[in-house]
Amino acid sequence: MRQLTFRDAINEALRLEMRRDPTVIVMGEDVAGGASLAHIEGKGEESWGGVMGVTKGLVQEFGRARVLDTPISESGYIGAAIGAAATGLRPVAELMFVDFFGVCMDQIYNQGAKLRYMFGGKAKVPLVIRTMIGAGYRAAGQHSGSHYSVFTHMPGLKTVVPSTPADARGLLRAAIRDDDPVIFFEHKMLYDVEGPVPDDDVIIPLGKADIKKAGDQVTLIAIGRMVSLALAAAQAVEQKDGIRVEVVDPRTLSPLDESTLLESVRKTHRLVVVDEDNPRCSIATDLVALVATQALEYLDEAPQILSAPHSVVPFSPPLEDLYVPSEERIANAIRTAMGLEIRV
Amino acid sequence: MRQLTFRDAINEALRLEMRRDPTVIVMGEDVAGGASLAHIEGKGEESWGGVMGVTKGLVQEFGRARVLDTPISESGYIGAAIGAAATGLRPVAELMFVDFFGVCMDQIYNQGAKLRYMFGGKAKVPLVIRTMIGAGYRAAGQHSGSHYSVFTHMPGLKTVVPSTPADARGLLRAAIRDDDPVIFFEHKMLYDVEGPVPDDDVIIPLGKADIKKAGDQVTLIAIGRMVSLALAAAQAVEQKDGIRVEVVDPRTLSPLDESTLLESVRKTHRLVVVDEDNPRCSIATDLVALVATQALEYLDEAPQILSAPHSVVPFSPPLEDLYVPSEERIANAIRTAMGLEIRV
Amino acid sequence: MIVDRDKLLWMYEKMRLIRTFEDKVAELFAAGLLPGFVHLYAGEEAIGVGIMAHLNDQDYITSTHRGHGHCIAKGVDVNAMMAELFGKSTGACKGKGGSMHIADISKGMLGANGIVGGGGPLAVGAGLTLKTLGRSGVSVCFFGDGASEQGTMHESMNLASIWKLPVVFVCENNLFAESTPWTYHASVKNIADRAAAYDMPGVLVDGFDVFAIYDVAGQAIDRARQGAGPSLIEARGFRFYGHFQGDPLTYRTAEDEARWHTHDPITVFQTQVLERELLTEEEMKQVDQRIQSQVDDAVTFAQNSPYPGVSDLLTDIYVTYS
Amino acid sequence: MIVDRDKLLWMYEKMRLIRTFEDKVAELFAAGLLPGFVHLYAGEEAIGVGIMAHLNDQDYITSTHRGHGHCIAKGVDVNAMMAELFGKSTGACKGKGGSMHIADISKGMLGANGIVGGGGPLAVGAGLTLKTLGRSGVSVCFFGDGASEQGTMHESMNLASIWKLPVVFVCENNLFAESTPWTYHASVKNIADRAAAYDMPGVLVDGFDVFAIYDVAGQAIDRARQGAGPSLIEARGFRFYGHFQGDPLTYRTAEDEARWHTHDPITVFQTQVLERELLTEEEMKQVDQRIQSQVDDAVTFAQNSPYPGVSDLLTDIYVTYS
Ligand SMILES: Cc1ncc(C[n+]2csc(CCOP(=O)(O)OP(=O)(O)O)c2C)c(N)n1
Ligand SMILES: Cc1ncc(C[n+]2csc(CCOP(=O)(O)OP(=O)(O)O)c2C)c(N)n1
Ligand SMILES: [Mg+2]
Ligand SMILES: [Mg+2]
Repeated sequence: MRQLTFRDAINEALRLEMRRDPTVIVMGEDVAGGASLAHIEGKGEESWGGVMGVTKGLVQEFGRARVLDTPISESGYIGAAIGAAATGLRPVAELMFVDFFGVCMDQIYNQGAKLRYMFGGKAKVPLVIRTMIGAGYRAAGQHSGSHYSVFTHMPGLKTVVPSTPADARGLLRAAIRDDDPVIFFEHKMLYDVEGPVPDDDVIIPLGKADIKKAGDQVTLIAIGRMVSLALAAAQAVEQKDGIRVEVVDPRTLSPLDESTLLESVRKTHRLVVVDEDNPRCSIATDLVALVATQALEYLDEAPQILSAPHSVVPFSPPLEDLYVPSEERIANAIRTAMGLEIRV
Repeated sequence: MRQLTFRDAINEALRLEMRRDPTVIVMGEDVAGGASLAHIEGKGEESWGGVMGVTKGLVQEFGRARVLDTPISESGYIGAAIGAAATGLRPVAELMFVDFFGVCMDQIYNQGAKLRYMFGGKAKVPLVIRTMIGAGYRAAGQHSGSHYSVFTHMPGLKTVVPSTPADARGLLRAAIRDDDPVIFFEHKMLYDVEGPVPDDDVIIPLGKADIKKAGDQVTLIAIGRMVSLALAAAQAVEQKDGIRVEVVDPRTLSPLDESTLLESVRKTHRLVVVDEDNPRCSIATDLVALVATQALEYLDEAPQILSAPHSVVPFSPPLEDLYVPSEERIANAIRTAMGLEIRV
Repeated sequence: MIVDRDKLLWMYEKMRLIRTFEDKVAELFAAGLLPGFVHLYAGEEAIGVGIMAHLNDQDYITSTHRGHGHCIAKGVDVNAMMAELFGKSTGACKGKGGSMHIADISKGMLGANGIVGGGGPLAVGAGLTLKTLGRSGVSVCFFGDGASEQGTMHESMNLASIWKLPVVFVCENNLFAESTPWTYHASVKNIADRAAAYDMPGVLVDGFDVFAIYDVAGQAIDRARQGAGPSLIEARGFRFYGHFQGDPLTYRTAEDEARWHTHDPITVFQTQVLERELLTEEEMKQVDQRIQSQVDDAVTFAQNSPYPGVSDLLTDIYVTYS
Repeated sequence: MIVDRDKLLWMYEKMRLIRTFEDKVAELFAAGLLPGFVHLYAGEEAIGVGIMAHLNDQDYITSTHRGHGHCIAKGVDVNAMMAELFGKSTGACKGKGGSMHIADISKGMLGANGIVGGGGPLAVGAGLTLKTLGRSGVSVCFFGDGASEQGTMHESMNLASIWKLPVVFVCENNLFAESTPWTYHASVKNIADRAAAYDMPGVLVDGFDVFAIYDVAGQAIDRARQGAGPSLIEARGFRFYGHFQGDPLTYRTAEDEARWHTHDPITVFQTQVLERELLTEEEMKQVDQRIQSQVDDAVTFAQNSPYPGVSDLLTDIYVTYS
């Protein structure tokens, strides 16, 4: 199968959906990104394609009417995307870093997420908000958060956190076709990661978890960038300690594929959740509470949560490396969940 | 002991702290609330004192320099409160309804909550944001949320949800004296509730849970307005079913008094959490996860969560009544936690 | 400005319908028959009606917490509105929305809004749809004087301007945001002057005079339809009731009350049409009677309607649940 | 405008220090020695320095993601700044903040800011403290042309105006917000014109001419100190480097680059002072040398400093942890 980066997989998903459906538009700061209109149009110069180059080239193919640079007015343009979605377009709006949600959350959760319910089902908001998450980039306290827990908390929103290029492509296409507002979280440290991506029309339905590695002794739920670390840790403990780990990637946090997650724990009797969001009132506590309330009797050991700490993301590299769960700490969490002692 | 309403207890706490410390100021929409300055000053007319009358009379005592009406610019004035807190004032800013957090969250969590950490400990932000929460008022989808889970998620914020007039008074005074940003959540259905309030200098420290009723068979953690319903339900099941319920009110959600909560569960071996916030990634899942990860071996039955559903708050009275956990449903959750069958 | 008889009657009928509806709501509310709280539009009828006289169902509007008048003028069914205020399943939003969230997208009414300034971006979005899909409609954003201090309005006006969208911003300056006078909360002499900050025309108009409003609205809406971009209209008026029904009104002086109650948009209209012999008193009386029974019928309809059922609590959050 | 010799030297020294610091940072970054990303201020020195020439430690400023220049001009220690960029424990923020969050409240520097438009409300708050406590200081808010489209700036200017706070808003219009030209993102001819929307004076000034800036800043700051309220200054300039270091700059034409590189605030200054015989070339050379070693020392200091320890991860989130 061909290899694509996470970045290119997303770019392709956007491109395919824009070709298929003329009501799909892309908007955000610098998503086209050329100095003057003349600069881009006709002349064929490279567009910036967003600060990470994810939307590069779209403006050349689809033109400025469908690839809209915006001022730094997140409430304004994300709210506009909502208004546009309610009246006939299918916008894909980019919130450059999820950390900026605080300047536009009202539009997202009081308008986008609620219109349908408050209007008694007589509206739909087929909107996707793509946004960048995650630590590891030395981007410091206001550009490194994850916070999908906050959006998952909100009724009316759907939340997707892909972990591989193939999932990103398939899930984004599903998100664009979905009639509800979907927040699509892209980890900045994944953009350059390559992976096999099918060349076909695969759409990965929202709300379906994926078992990234089968196992029967402990369920390791991992989200986003943590999935690859979880797989590495699982392999390590399998080799060193002979522990058979099942790595489950929920992919969609809302709606959550509860049955796949519960089924795995009912099989393995042990649970580790590894997550990069802050710990309080988070998806990690959500998943542990799901298992504790629905499958307590299956648990042989206390579930383990390995998350980012209750702290702002520090800039200093050694501190940031401590902030993010590491392969080694995941491996140790698995051992603890198995009741093994950890040598430090 | 004298009786005060929740509203008056808060008013008194503000008044006492403003008398004690001239750097304490109050700001928010209509917190003074007189048409023209002349209207209030000197003439002694009644001030609106905020939409719920909580700050009534403060402007008469402290003047407009310390009781500031604001335009409808939540980012602007709450951000200003943060800037003022970092430079020498101790502002108490009002966010009229918590539902409006989306228009000003950036200032709250990217500025207020993070300045200290990002500046390496060289700043402090002694700010209180008072805000109104809760359903039951027929205030519909954009004026009835609770969402303290979102703020509790955020490192750098402290979150307080008082359930009685006495707690409100004591905790607000502690919040104002605290050097960190505190979000103080006032349930709108509690304002008219009366309760005994000491006449003295009681300050209730943040981070201390309160056992509202002792018991040894099941721990019922309840938050905010749910506490009184929990107490009523506890009494009902005690009388009807002979179940001895311990009702624990965390009061402060961040920092959380983990030890009091865990101690209670280690004693009772059973847990019910009743909460009015939406269920996903919430304080309810947070508390269950705390117990599941720290005290699993003590649990005799699966913990129960009784929360608002994953839904927007509906306007229609019968629907809203279904939305909010009721005394009867709490009683049934207790029975389920005890392994009793529920007859419907 | 020439307004034909049909339009004149339409204007009168709509203003009267709004007034009668609102007075009835005030009465029902005072009698404890309506749940929650309501913000009444009475006194501002000329604004919504003068604007909406130019619009059809393909045009969009966004509204505010004070939305009944906009809904009525945009053609939302009055039975459905009244049932919504009672929280009944026959309501415009099946009872789930209430006063602050009445909407009817089929009529181009994108909803009242509980968030001050919340409608601005939505109106820009509707304008974006119209322009992107090459439709001929226009999108009108109603907002209050208080809302003009909200960042969303700044962002919305800038966006509509740089994208040359068919949007008309209508600031209903009723002199107060809750209890706060606009002379306190706004740093500008006329809110209309802020149009200059977005390179769009701005005009101040008497909010009691439906003809004056009809006139300036016509220009702004034509401009929008012709692809020349957005405009800002400030209509200066007054709300007759409190901020919400039951508001003690301590912030208004007796002089305030007296001064403003002499400016009634319906009286202003009547005087003008009678003077110019465009409509007769008799004609208007007939309208009044018809409207009165329409509103009475709406109350009966609402009261006789059932509440939503238990299962409605958890529907309509998503289109698809997985 | 008469500027005494000490101030002239101070201005030159600060501008040179900023330039040398930024060029060094660019070099370190290109060599892979600095983590993360940095937004360089080179080219805009005259703005920060012309304003800060009026301020003392009792005055406050808020800054942006492009904050190094503001920090240096406000007197933040250069060793601490360089160490911060390396993430070292001797950094201005103990290494926890990095380039985008350098602050020194003891110097009145309330922080660079990673949120575009985030500093506006903070500056208003500092102004509120000054006014409430009767202090004589002034609060200056630096923001970019891109930030002028953010709702916070609208709200902040309105608030400062209605409360007559001692705040000066300085829009550093460097013609681009990332890759987006300001002529695209702003709907107004001069950002300074938006001052009218808040009933405050607004002035456009050449962002390469430190004397012109010093002049208009003096008026605005005097006004603020006298309690007459806020002002808006738009300084039109250019950033020499990309938006962030490493930016491919595809959005700038060769003509753009050439045109603007002839406008160097340091050259402009030198030409002026030499022409008017205020400083000699020799004097300035000496400054250059001193600054060069100051910056080199800062790098050495930073490189020799230790990283923060494990335990630092979880301190400084709260003042009190229970
Ligand atoms: C973001 C936000 N802040 C505050 C409120 C509370 N609130 C509701 S209406 C209102 C006053 C609005 O004033 P204005 O815009 O002038 O409209 P009017 O009520 O006068 O029609 C306020 C402060 C709100 N609903 N939303
Ligand atoms: C709220 C927010 N939106 C977007 C960004 C991403 N961003 C960082 S700098 C920048 C451009 C800022 O432009 P301008 O205000 O002109 O400042 P300049 O970089 O030109 O100095 C953008 C979009 C951000 N940091 N914060
Ligand atoms: Mg008003
Ligand atoms: Mg710029």
